[in-house]
Amino acid sequence: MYDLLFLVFALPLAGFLILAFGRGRLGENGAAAVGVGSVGGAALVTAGLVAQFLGHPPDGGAYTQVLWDWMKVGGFTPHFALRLDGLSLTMLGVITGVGFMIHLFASWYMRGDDGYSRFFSYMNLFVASMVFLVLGDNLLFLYFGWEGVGLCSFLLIGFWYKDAANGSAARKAFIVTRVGDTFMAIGLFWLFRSLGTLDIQQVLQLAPQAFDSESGRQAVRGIALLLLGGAVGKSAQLPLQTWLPDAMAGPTPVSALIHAATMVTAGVYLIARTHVLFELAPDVQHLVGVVGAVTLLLAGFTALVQTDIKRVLAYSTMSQIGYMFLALGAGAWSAAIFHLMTHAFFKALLFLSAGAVILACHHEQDIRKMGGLRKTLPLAFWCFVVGGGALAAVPYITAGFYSKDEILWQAYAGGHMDLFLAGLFGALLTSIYTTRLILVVFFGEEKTHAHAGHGVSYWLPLAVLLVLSTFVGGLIHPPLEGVLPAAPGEGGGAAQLGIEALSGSVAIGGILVTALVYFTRPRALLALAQAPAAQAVRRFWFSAFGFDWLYDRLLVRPFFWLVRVCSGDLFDQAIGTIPELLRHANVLSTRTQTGRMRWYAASFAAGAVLIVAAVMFRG
Amino acid sequence: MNGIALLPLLPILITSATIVVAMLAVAFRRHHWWNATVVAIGLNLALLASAWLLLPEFLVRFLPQFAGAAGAPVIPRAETPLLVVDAYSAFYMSLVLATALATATLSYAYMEGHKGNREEVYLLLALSALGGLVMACSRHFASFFVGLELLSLPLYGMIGYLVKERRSLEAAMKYLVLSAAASAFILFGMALVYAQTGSLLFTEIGERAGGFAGPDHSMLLVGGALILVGIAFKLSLAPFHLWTPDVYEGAPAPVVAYLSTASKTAVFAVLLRYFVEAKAYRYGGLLDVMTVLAVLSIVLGNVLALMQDNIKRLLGYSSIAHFGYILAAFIAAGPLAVEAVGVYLLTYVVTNLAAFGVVTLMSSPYGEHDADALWDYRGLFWRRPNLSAILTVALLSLAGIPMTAGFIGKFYVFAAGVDKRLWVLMGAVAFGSAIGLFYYLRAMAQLYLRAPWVRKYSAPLDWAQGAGGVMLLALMILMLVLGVFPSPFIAIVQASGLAGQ
Amino acid sequence: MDLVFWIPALVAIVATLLAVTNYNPVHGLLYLIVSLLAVALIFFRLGAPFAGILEVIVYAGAIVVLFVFVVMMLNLGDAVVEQEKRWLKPRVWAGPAVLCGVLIVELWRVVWPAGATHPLSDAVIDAPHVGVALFGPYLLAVELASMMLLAALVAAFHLGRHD
Amino acid sequence: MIVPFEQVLFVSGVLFVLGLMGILIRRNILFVLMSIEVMMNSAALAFVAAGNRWGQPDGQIMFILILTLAASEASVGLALVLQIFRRFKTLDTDAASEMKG
Repeated sequence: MYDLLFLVFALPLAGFLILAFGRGRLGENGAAAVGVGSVGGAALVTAGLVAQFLGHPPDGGAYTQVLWDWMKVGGFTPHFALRLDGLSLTMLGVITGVGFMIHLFASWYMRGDDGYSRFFSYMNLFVASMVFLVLGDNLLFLYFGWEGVGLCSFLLIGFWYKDAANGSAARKAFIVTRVGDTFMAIGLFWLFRSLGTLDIQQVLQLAPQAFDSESGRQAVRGIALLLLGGAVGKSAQLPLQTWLPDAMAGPTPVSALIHAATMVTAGVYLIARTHVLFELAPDVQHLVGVVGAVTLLLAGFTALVQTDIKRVLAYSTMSQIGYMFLALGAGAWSAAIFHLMTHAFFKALLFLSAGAVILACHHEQDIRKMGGLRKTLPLAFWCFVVGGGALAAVPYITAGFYSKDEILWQAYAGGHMDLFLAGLFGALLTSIYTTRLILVVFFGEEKTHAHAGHGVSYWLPLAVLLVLSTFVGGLIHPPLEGVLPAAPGEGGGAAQLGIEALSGSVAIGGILVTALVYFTRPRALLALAQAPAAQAVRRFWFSAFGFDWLYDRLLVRPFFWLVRVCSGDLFDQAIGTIPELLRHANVLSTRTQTGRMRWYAASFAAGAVLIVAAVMFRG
Repeated sequence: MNGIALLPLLPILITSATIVVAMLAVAFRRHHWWNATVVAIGLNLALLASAWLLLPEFLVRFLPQFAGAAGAPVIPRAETPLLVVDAYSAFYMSLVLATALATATLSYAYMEGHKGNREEVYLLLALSALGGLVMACSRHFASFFVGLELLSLPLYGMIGYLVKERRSLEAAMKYLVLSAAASAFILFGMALVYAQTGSLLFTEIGERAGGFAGPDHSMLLVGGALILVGIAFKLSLAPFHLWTPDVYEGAPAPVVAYLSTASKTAVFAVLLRYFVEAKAYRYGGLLDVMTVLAVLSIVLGNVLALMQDNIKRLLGYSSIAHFGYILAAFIAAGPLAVEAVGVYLLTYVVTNLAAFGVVTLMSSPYGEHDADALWDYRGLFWRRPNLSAILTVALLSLAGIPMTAGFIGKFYVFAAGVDKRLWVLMGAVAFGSAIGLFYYLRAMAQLYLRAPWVRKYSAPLDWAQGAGGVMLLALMILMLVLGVFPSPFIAIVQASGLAGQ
Repeated sequence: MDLVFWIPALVAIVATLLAVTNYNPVHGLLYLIVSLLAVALIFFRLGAPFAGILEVIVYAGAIVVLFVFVVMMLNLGDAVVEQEKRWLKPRVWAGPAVLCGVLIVELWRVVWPAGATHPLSDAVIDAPHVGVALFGPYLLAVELASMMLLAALVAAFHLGRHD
Repeated sequence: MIVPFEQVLFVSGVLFVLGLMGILIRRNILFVLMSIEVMMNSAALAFVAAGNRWGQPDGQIMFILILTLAASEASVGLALVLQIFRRFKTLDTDAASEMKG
């Protein structure tokens, strides 16, 4: 079974190639069959791998498949190899399993779109790149996959490229994540210089000794910081978070797959993968937690006041990834990955049902124009209830509770009180904005006429994800023992029960308070909301704490100014002289091509004379 | 000679038989498809035979578990003093034969529209390929010289094949005169070497040359230099390169595909064997001269190509530069150099065949000229996406972009050069690659521009069904496979090392 | 001074110089024949009678005659002589002549180093010797030479066609 | 006493250079082809002389092969001359220089 590992990567790639070279000749059904089928095949293989892995784990907890040696030149032998262990298996399950559901849903969602097969070719390429990212045994290949998913994200955000706004959103996402990627690339170079290898296992083994000196500690701090830069960019954490809300310009299945379930969690994966480096630099690791905590609060406040259904979910994604970073910072590696998995389930569910709502409301995304949809769209409503419950971490019956509670408990047990309190307050914010979203969209008076979708590719993905978002998903425990170090507070007993009770009551309390406010509408509160100060705060929150404005003034405009100043200056001319010289050389040398045979023969004879002379004198 | 002794000569024998049969076939009935098929079948058989010769050596290296299946190897074996068939010659014979086959396929597509006699081109092609085979096996001045001339003589006919076209005739005249002069240089050089050593056999020359010292071996050295002059002409190394663009422009496109690949490959094969077996590597003077030739070729070839608007001339200039790169690897000497040269030639042949193949399919002797202006390729992507894809990959490969064949070749050149600390040469290679990128991309960009005007040249509509189209697609795949998964090909090249190394 | 060698040698050099510089193609060809005959004499002197005879028969007798045929076919008359006079100005030949002079000096230095003299033998290597070698170790070369002639035949047939 | 070997080689060298000069200075392609024949012939002379020096028939065999080449080259070259005269109406090599640059 392990031998088939390469198929997980090869099938989506083949799907991409077929769709790309088919260039729309396949028709919608053909494109759907190829696009969904290839990911489905990959999911099947993954399921087989999971069964095998749980039944008969490979020696040492990891299986390596060497695909081929690229070339052997002297002592230089780069090889392509895939490595499967508990962590990558978990990621594979999420990517192919959730990915398959989203593909299936998309085959319904994208019907009638001009770029139907183009859409699936990008999506397949994305899945292939993401699989490559998590299976690569080498940080270089991880980086290839990293750039590959970035490219697909760019292509898919700008999928409806005829609208200029989508194009600029795509460019923004690309450039902002690129900033992070650059940090990461520098970090990788530095790592390679220090250790002489980018093979992940070797890096993890060599690092403790190699960095066991004062200068070594400085180096590993720098490397970890740079890798964190890459993770922050990809996972939309502070301060590189501004691209994610704009990325919602892409089709909703893209938001579900790339900008909620998989790609944006790649940063979490990267940090977990290189956990040894972060453990060697404790202050950077704590910084990871702080970044997560601040992001989760910031995004939580912002989500409170958003009016676009997808932006609410986008900010919520940001804040949930903040939880994962918080967990990483607290040393709760497994809890972070666990939350990554459950989050993939319920956030994919939420995005897909949001897509169903949007389509039902004729591409309306403003929640103020929706309302009372629970009667016309019962399936979407229940999906939102369960998914929202999981997001708000309703105790015991939802998947999100188990993972979020684990994070909070580990933060508490590890003595990270700052992170713990931030997480707890974030849980309150989460339950409030989630409840607000559901109430506004599905209760109250009906403002538009919605028509529900139908067909197996519509309800099956929703149903599967719905089940996974309940406590069923919480029962799945990723096999991370041996891959990631144990967290400080395993098997907590009574203290853990206390934390559970606390976080559970915070979530329930948030929901109840919000519902109370919504249904009773106390006059005093409404008046308070109308106050100028409150409006200002609302506007401030609505603009996500003004980061876009700040970056525009601080970076974008000065950059454009610099570009204007620099164009046509001395540097440019200095660099321009090289092509100018070459052009002159070209003109001169072209004159030797006279087309006359005698001249050619003369150059021949002259060359011969010179060569004979040179050989005679040189000996 | 008994039957077993003849087995290693099979590729040469089959090719000769093909020539005779093809001549009889033409005499019997002139029919384009039928005559072309006879030659193609013969060349295929010869290719199979030479691949079969190489197989045992390859299996030992790459799939040891199957090594027994290929039977006892019949090579290496010396056939008279003139020829030796070893893995090295089997590799270069296969390369030449495969190129000849590809050329035959392209010629078929090209000659369909030709008004005059179309059949002789295959006959000439097979004769020229025979010359290439002889060169790949030659270890003696007589076979070297006969092989070289057998390679070149039919080329005069092929270059001037379109007798009604002035440019074709002009190209044939230039090539004939200059090539004959180059042959005379080689001959005189051989005579000097023979005069000094008393032997025409490479290995014996190497042995006897060891006994000379000081000014005593100046005749040997100058003889070697004169041979080098002639070879440099055939390989179009600067300053003997001036003929190249003119001949490339005037000759029919499939002939250029052959001229730029097979003929140069065979010449390089014999040069390498001569240098190794006659131990010419020990003469610093010759190596210095070759360094200068390589640097000049790289710089001039790339600079000349910079603003070129004719794609055949552009590829001609680029081939000047590419043989500069190969020479750079060659100068590095040592086992890695033989490997580097082999890999580079392989990737170069595949790439150049694809590039000229596209030019061939775009052209047809219906019109006055081949479709050789870059102008003709503007916006090709919107009319012929498949042809554009092939040309794009070929240009990327020529530029040496990673994941294409050209990258592997260039990587080897660097590996060999850095291994021997040839910094001047490596600097030239890096410089050439950098400016090379400019004109390859410049040509490539033309393919994707929108063309508002009516097209002037077009490939036949059913080109993909034609053998030429299929072959080009195969070449494109080969270019990518070579870039991504080169190890079996590298194993083939490693299997075909020279015994003297 | 071996006059039997040097007289034909000087004749060959002078005749060749005249052949390549003559204005009239037919005169040039006649000088070429003289030069080839002189070289044939040298061959006899060098103990290679077979080569000498082939030189007369094939070079002078066949190849040059081929040239003469072409000259006759093209009907090159006095106009060509006038044209050649105009083309062969010192401005044209001065540069190449200097180049060739340098090359001659170089070759002279190389092939005729001071003091080193290898006398040639009087032994004759006649037709039987050559024949035995030709159809022994050089058998393949003979076969390949026939292929070369075939190639020339096909190429010349195609290029020379009238239509 | 026969001449030293070096002198014969020098004579052949002079003939070779004269042939090369012919290629360099003549515009008429007929003369160019004649010059090529001269060059080939000089190489043949060098081979025969070297064969005598070593007392081997190999030099003469190379001469025969060169002879074959010279004949082949001349026939193809002259066929080309005929065709060129037909298309360009001249034997001037400079007239046939349409391709350049």
